[in-house]
Amino acid sequence: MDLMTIAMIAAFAPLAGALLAGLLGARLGRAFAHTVTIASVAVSLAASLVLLKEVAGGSSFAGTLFTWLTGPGWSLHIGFLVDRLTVVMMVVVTFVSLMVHLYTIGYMADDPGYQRFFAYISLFTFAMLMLVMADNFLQLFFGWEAVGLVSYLLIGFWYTRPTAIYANLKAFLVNRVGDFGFLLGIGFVFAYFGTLDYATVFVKAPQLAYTGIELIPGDSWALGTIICVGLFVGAMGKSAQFPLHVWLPDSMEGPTPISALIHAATMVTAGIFMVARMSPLFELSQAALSFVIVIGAITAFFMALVAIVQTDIKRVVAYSTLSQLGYMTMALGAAAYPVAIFHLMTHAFFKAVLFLGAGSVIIALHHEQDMRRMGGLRRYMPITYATVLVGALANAGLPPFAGFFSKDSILEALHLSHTPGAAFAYALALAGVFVGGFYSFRLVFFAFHGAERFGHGDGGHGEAGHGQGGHGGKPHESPWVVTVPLVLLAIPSVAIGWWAIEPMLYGGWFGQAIAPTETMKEMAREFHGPGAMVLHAFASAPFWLALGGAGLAGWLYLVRPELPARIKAKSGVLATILERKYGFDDFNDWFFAGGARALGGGLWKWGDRTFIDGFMVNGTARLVGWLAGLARRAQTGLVYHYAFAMILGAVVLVGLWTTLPRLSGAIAAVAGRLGS
Amino acid sequence: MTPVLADFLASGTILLASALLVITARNPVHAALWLVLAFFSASCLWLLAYAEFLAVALVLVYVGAVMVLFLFVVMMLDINFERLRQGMWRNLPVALAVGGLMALQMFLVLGTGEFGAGQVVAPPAPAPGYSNTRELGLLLYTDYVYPFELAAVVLLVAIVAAIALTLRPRKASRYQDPAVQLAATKATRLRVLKVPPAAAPAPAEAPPAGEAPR
Amino acid sequence: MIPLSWYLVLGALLFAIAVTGIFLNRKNLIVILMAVELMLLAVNTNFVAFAHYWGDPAGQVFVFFILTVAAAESAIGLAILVTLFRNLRSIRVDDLDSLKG
Amino acid sequence: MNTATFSLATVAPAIPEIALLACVSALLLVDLFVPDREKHLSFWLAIASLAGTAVLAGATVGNATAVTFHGMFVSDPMSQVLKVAALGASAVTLVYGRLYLEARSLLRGEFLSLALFATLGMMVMISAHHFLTLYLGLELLALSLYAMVALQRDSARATEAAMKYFVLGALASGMLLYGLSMLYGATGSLDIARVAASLGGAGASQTLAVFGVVFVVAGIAFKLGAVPFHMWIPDVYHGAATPATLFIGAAPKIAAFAFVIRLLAQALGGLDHDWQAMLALLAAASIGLGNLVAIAQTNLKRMLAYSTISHMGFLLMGLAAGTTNGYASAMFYVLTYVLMTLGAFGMILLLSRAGFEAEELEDFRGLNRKSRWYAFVMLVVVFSLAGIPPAVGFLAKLAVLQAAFEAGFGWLVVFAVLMSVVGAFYYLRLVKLMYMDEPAGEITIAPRADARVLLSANALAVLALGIVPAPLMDLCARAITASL
Amino acid sequence: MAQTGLPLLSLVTWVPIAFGLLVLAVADDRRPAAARWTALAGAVAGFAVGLPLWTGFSTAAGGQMQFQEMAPWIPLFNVNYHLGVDGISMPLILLNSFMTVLVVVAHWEVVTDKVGQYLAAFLVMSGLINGTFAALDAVLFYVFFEAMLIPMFLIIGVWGGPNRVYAAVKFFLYTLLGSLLMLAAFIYLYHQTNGSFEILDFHRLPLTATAQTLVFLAMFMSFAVKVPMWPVHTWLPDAHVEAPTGGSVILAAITLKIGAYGFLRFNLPIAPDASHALAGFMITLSLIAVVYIGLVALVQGDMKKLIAYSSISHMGFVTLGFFLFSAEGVLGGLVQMVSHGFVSAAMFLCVGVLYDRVHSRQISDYGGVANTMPVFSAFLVLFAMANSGLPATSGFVGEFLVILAAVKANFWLGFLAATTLVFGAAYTLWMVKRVVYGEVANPQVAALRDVGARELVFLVLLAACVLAMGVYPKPFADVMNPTIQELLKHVATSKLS
Repeated sequence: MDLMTIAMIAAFAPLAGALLAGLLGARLGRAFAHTVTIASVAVSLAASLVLLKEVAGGSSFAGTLFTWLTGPGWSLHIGFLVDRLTVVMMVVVTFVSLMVHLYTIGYMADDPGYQRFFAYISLFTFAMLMLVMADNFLQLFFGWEAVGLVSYLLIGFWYTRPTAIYANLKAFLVNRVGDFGFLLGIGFVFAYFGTLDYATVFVKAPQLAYTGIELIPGDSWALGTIICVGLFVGAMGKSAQFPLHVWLPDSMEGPTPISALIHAATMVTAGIFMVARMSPLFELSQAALSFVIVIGAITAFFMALVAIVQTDIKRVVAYSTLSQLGYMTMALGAAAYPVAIFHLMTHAFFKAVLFLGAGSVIIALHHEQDMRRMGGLRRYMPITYATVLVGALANAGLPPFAGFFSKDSILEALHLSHTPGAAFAYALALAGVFVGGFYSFRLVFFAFHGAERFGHGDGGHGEAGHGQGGHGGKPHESPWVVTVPLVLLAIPSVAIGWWAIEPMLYGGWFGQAIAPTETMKEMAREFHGPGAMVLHAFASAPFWLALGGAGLAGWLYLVRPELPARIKAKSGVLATILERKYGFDDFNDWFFAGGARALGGGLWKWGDRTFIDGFMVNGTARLVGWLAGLARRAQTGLVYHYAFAMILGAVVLVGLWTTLPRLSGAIAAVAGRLGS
Repeated sequence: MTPVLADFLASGTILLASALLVITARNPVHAALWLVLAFFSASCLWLLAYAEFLAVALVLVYVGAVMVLFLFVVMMLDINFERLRQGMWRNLPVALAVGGLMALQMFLVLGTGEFGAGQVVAPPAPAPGYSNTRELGLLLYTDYVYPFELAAVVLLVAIVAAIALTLRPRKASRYQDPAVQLAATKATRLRVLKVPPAAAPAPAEAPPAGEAPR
Repeated sequence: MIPLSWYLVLGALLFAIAVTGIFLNRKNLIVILMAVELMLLAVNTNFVAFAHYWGDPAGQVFVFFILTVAAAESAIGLAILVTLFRNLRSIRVDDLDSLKG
Repeated sequence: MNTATFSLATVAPAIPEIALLACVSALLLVDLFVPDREKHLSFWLAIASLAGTAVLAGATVGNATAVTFHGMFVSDPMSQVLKVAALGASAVTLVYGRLYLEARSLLRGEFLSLALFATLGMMVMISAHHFLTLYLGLELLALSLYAMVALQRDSARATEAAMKYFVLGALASGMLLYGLSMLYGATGSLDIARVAASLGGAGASQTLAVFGVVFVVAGIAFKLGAVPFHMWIPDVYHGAATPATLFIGAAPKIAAFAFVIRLLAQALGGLDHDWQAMLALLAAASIGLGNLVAIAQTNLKRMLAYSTISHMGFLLMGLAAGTTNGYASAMFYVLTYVLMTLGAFGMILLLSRAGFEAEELEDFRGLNRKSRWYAFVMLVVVFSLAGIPPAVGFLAKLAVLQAAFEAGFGWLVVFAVLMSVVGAFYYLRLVKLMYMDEPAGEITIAPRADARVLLSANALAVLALGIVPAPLMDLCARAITASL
Repeated sequence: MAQTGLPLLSLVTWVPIAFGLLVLAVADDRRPAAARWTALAGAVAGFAVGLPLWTGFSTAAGGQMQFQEMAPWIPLFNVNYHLGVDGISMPLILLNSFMTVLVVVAHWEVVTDKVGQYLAAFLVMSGLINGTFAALDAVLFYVFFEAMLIPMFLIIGVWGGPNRVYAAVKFFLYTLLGSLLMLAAFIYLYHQTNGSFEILDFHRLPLTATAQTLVFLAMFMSFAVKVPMWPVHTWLPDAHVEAPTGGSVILAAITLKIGAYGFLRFNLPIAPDASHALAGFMITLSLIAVVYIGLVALVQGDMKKLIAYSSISHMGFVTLGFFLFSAEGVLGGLVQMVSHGFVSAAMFLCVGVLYDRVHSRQISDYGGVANTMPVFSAFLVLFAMANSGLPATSGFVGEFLVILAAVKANFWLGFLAATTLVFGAAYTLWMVKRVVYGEVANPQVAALRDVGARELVFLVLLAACVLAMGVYPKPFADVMNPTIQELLKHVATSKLS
């Protein structure tokens, strides 16, 4: 089999699975649905691994599947670009996806929408693969929107819940705002490069990137900057960067497996992947990179802060995801693209672990998500506990877990970067490490340690009421379909960093797939192997900050559990700000949603109905009617009026045709005489 | 001032004055009589233009027939003249304005130089022995025979229309129909009634003979 | 001699008086019919004058036909008037207003 | 001014007229002896007269132009076609109106003979070649029509209408005659050919001629019903018995068209510059006012009357063009307009019955429920009147608009087009009533098969002519070209 | 030039009309089955005779008219029965014939009053629309263009909702006003060409700048109303709300396209300089349609009104694309036309499905439909996504190309155009949210039954079209491209001098 065929198998197997499960699932049953989708994703994983092996051997390739559309001088294709960047993403996506498929069997066991769910996540896998395997912007955008669609469908999976359908609409719309910029960026690419193929664009980019464009007359911008900012706005939407992050926490309304798959491991990282993919372009615009790094920094730190005050276990993880995405973005901004991808990969694993672990807890507690009703679970759910702990350690960036390597590299990159704004980012990133350590362990301690607070609530928030509902009985460890994926994911969460950092970051793994940068070269000079890195970590600030955060969490939630409430009461405004998530949701609801509705309502009422219909259209009709009535009254029925009209008509005609010409002739004659 | 000119001016003045009186007269009978005067003066004017036949015909046809018809109708209709007189002068300003404007415009066209004395040369008086009537007669029955026939049709239409519109059999009035009277037989006139011996109601009267069946 | 324009002006004035009469008079239909006759008289005067000045008897023949038609017209007009009077018991012009708008 | 010679050759072109006159005389006589219950004999005699005359007239179609009766009478291709159309329209009118007339005891010799006289008047007008015959034909037609309206003599409405018609008609014919007298003064002739010839040369009479033209145009405008000489139309249409309305609304338009062609195009062709602009002005006023006031009507006959006014505006547009093309399109317009008018009033007559006049718009409410076919018939006619393709009304409008544009009346074209939108509204209202409302009361379709079949054929003709207009258009174009 | 023995264009025009008349003939309101099956046969036959147009179409012929038919019609005015298609009109003919089939299927158990007349009106209209697209003679075009109003007027007015008469009259008069001005322009052009009504002669006719501007504006009035462009759009929501489902489908899917088609067939080639001069004006109106109407759509409580406004907004994209004068823009506009045909038809049919069951179009009367009608909801979501321009659906292709073209022309044009990504999604999905998702809102929703086989037929067909065109639009573009090339070349050449 040639690479193209394998790539096609990798991409389309999940689609086939999704179609089979979606169209026939209802008839052929649950087992059929999960079997066929899991098989398809497994095939896809296998194919991805084959590709990984091939590509590792040095044979990356790009191939056109079919021509989508042609025009004069241009054509748009659907095709695959499989290089080392792609295969990393493919493997991550298919692997996590497979785990989530397995996990879902347990998690969704009693859900009536079981088959639908499998169809969706397989479809998602397909879309995500199309995204990462794209060799052109068109297909990228297709994948981009398709994952957004599935995300929309999955967030609203429990469509009877008002919060879920609110969240999915919100997610879609916020993403659309991002896509707005993204599409404009693509539009600029097409306008100036005349093609959407990566290869051509990258080749031409150096010549065209500095073309000046006057967006506002008199103010010239470099083409490269415009394109990159546009594309990055798209990434901000998809990867939930400030201020387009608002949808991600709400997306936790979806079932937990998709929180893990889509809203942690894969889809949200599409933006990161995209920027890395576009690194040859971004390299040409310092301004864009500055923008990226600042946005990333803000996201990383401020979203981490919000995670501190969350009590919903999934929301904690969600805000942690936001923060981690901010880290990746910073890495991108620092021109350390491989580092970003590296963190993306490690994060995919450990965040999947955290989510799936949270999910495991949630089902164990019959869909209880509030951490205030948990506690002491480690005794009942040892495997879950262990894996979550691993995830938390990785999340906090403690060595030698995977997260450590990637996060530390990011900090290193920020430190070394020459991108304007890097210093600001570095400061926030360091602060974020502390907060990261804190919230990660707050979760662990809050949920798994301390007093057992479950079992005596009056129903819960979140997913309560779904499934068999009901409380009572001690929680117990989840079935193997849940725990096995946890364990399988925990393994790379522990080890992948150690194993992969050297080849990925410094071994030239990405080759030409990602533009080589100064930052990477400098980092390579500083790097002396993973072991040295771990050793060095103990002497560096981030480690101690993370540890400090974890320690503070332990102190507050294990030693002095009554303190958080008091601190919260004391901190007043600050806590409120954090609990209100800086007021973004309120502002968006009020300004954008409300504003658009008010504006639309106003335009409709005053523009369409009052002005156009009322005044112009019906007004004209009324005017005509009024004139008609008026003219009608002239028909008095009295014969002398009729005669009068006739005579007047005759007089006017006589006047116009005989008197006036004579008069004007006479006047002209008189005037002529006066003139002479 | 030649006699002809004096004649013209006098007749013209009378004509216009009587015309004004026609349209302003309160009593239609007076109006009709003023109209007669107008026709007479017009007839005089026509004579000045050597249109003897027409002048005579105007008097005969109009004064003799049409005006009589008018008067006949005026008299025949039971018109409330009091009501007819009301509110006559309210419209005078508008009427004067439009009528005056019309007259002025016409005057501008007709009264100015183009048709003045110097412009159009009047033909000489016809030779002695010339008969206007004879000339018209010759024309009517040769060149104008088709219009002549048409005029006959027009008059026929007027007859048909006038009869159809105004002739109505009056059920109330009784008149004799000689044809019916002559056709009378015993059967139609005589009916033998068997009078019952008892006191019966008076028998219905026989239909009156001679009454038109219509 | 009498200039042609005098005849024409006379005809014009007569015509103007006649048409004014048609809408000045708002009460009596018969007078309207009379005004029509005056109007035709004006026309006839024109024809006679032109016939005289052009030395062409055709104008006089036309007048002859106008007189004929006018007579027929009067007959029909008066017949209609009589019918109308029978229906309305009035010949006031103002009473003819059931058809309007 | 010579001796009269009456050979058959001189009267041959006028055989249709002579035949019709003979028929109407016969009808007057025969009717005296037909008892009231057998009046359908008179009716069929009248129809036979019209049909027979139409056949005779049809036989002349295609003959070369022949002038006879000392230049009084002309038979040219245009007159041949128009006569057939006028005769046909009169006959169809009588067929449509038969039941209505019967139910109101109007189907008597008087009505029929007046109708035939009126038709004769039309034929005389159509064939006139002299101001005198033109005038006599006009009066023959007009007097017959006054009488026909008044013939429903127990109806106050009808007599009122007749009186108004008469007074205004007399005024208009006075104006016309005044104009003719001026033209006579200007040219010294009453013969159309000689008037045209003498107008060719310029002279002092130019002013007089223009002065005369104004009055002639006023008279013409009255006949056609152009604003501001239109006031009689709504009241007469409304007041007269519907068959009389139809009689006034259909065939005389053909005669009026011929009248305009004879007077303006043939006699006064030299002054076209002046009367073109006058007609354009009248056309604009008619199209504007007719369409506007029609909106405010609730009576169908009145609405159609105002619609007539606007249609006459369109006709005037074609005439105002002053070109062969314009006359041809106006001729096409008038012929198709008569066809549509017959259809529209035919429907009113179809739905009328003893004691019930289906003349209010409301009377058509829900017609589609009662009879899909007759609703469709009316639909076709109404959309044709509104000028919506594929009915013939559109092509007729297109032709006149096109001709008017060619003559430089672009502003008029745009104005006419805009007012057509206003016009469409009231036609739509009728369609709405027929199709979108439920019937309010009983709808009866009483007339006999002849009227029904004829009406259906009428509507189909409206549609068919819209799809295959070429033969009739060519006929008009050839007739006009050959006659001018 | 591709020619087959059969007069295909005449067939696609007259076969549906003939069947329409046949339906009228066999119609019997008490036993509507005959009318229904006849109508279905007619619709299918109409579509079948149209198919050879696609297969026989030659893409190598450039902008040439194909399948031409020519016969004198009114020789006096040199009006010809001249038919022909190019890459612009041919797909629209097929789209129309296809939609007719769907409409006939969709009416089946729904319309019970005057079935024969209803179906006949649709078939006749289908033929007339095909004629409009195929006509190459201006008068012929106008005749088809206007004649179409009659059946549409009746469809809205007779089978519509409570305010149907107002809507029908408004529709009719609005359209008539525009088209009559166009007629005046035709007459002007007829004289300029010295007596030809051939559209292709109009194309070649040199015109002064003023003349071009006037002609452009006259035709603009006609086509802008039809498209409809802001501010002459208000007839559309009214007409849609009141029209029966089939009427809405044809109205949205086809008749709006005639306006846009008119711009391509008339305005651009006849008045290229005026088109360039007025491009700013056109683009402004188009963008107002996109943004303003997008916002207005957001607040609609009536589903059909919402989709109607969405149609206006989408058609704004079409005109925007046309007046950018680039291959991408025009192609995008054309693809958007076809796509919008599918999508809007689908949306209206979906609303129709709901309306047939609940007899309400108010969004507030629904909620949680997904619970009782899962299959239907899946389709609705799919079509909603297509309406929001999601890639892999047909809705994306046109929007994408137009945005590309707009960005190419000017960033801010692209910027405003791209707002549709947000607005389009917002109003469509917000509706979906309120209708499909949530708890079962009321007993009526609880009593809903899912789509039946008949409804599935058209939903599946449309879904297939929407997806096929989204995934592989190249065949459409290949048909259109040569014509667009010719057109742009023509438009780029000034007629002045």
